Amino acid sequence: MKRSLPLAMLLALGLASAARAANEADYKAAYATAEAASKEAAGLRNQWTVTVSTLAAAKKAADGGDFDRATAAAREAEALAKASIFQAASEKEAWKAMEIR
Amino acid sequence: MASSIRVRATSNGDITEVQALIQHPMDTGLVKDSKGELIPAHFIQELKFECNGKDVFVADWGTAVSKDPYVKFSFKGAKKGDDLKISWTDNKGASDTTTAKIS
Amino acid sequence: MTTTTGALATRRLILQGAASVALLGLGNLPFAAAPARAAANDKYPEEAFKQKHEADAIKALYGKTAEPSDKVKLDAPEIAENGGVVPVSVTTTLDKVSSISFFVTENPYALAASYKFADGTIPGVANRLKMAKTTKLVAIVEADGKLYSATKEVKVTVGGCGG
Amino acid sequence: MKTRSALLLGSLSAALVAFALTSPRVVAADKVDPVADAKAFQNFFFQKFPDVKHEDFVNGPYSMNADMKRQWQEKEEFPPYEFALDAGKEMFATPFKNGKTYADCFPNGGVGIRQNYPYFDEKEGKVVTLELALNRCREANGEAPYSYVKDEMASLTAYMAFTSRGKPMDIKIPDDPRALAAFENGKRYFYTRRGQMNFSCASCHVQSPGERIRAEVLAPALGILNAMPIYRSEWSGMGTTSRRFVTCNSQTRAVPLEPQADEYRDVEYFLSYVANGLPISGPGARP
Repeated sequence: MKRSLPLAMLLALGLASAARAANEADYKAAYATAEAASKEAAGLRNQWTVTVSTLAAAKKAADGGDFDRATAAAREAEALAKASIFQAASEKEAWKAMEIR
Repeated sequence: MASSIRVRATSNGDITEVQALIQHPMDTGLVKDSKGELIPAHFIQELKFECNGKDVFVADWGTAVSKDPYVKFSFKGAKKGDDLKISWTDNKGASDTTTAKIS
Repeated sequence: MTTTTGALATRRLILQGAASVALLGLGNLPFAAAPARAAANDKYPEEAFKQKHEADAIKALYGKTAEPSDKVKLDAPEIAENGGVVPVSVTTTLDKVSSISFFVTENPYALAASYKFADGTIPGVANRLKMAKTTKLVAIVEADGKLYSATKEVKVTVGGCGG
Repeated sequence: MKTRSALLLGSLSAALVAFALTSPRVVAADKVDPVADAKAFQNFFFQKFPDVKHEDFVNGPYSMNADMKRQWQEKEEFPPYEFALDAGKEMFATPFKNGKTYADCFPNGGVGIRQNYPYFDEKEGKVVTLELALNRCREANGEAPYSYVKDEMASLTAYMAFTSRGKPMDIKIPDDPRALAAFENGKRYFYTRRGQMNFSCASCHVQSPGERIRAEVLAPALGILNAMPIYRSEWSGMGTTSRRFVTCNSQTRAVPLEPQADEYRDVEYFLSYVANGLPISGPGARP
């Protein structure tokens, strides 16, 4: 189960607490990075449903003016997207381990 | 449109075994649809089986009867070729009936 | 056995054979020319179906209480594969049966189904019921004016009411 | 303020990816051998469940759990998919606006042929499933295609499956590198972990058939498509193979691909081929 350890760590890091109140600029930057990562994951045809829903939550929070929550959600979406990209890359070979031979 | 009632009545000696499957949503009225609105109760209340002019079996159903309900029972006093009339009415007043030959 | 070849009919026949044999055993009950039995009242028992609890529903339906009897055979799964479609059946060796009813105690409304039997109709019924969660299932048989019951617990892992 | 953690995040995943790539690429491009794969696949299940009769594997969870099998057999006396089956039979015979029917699109009039689907179409160079062939037949006759996950397609495939009930699955892999590639692609998809749950099809249907995941008893992968389409009490309706693939993906929190995507067609090809010889038992009833 070596592989799932890095996944869990990636997720935990993504939820690191915020230092000061985020403003709209922070949110826009975080959202853009998250959206890019999400597009990359979709391109690999390995998108996670939670990435999509967290990204949507970020946007919703931002529309409501709550940039703290919006930025945190965007960061989490980025972490999820990156984890799914990592999963796609590692599974390129890892699947063979489970194959019935 | 094909009847909503599928029935199989087979006679074996003096005993006729009856199985019926009815196409009906049997909505309980306690379930919400995807938009969050309650789906109104819509279920068969009475199902009647008549043979040779006599009610041989009557079912009173509530909302806890499964969707596309099924029932099986047997009765005596009928023979191959007799007609078995099946009819149901639901809480919205809708109904359907069909007649099957005992095979 | 459901994967036998052949058309719809043959598969059905094989299954029927098994089913009718099971019920046949009941056929040879001594059936005296029973007097017109006190069938539960004929119209739809609206009140009984509204009761939440099983005891109230039985009182509303029959107006009396039941005593457990091993002559009432209640067949239901130990763990329902799906709470929405639980195959349940009752057979009984009691005589002069006028009504059989099923109560699912943990459902919003206890009374699930009630069946009225004419003379000559064999006292047994199989049906498929919904069960909200793990529950006691009570079958009541009205025979010669008295009530007999059997109870079984059915574990339900997935609530049968959808939504 | 989050840059520090974002930076750390980026570098960590980069490091790990690098490590994965440089790991010694031992695996030579081993030759794709479907016959050997099928034998190994079947033996795995025959040895893991020695007292399950071989043809019983097609009955999914019911081959794994006696109490559920009894409930299923009671339902099979007058199965809930009866209406979908009759509707499918009626639809199959109803002519299109141009007077033709489905029978004109399929060998043997579409009767008793389900066991040969999916097949590899050498003209197209891709796997063609029964559901795809049905929609192509509709479009060829000027009719709108049906949704792959809704009732009409489920009823049609239910009827076609029923006409093949009992016949052994008989999937062919032509000696065409593209067919072997499709088979391999299907196998890869079957064993690849996906979604936040990080499950592959094999995590459930190879490692733990017979056990429960939440409330459901898991079916063995061997013969799992032989019962398609299935009437699930949970859906209180009939579901196609496409619907099953899409919902399984969502349950592992992976965004599903569009129905009849190449990966789905290939994994259906792989799973059907390795079940060759086991009887068709569709339409199936499931919890």
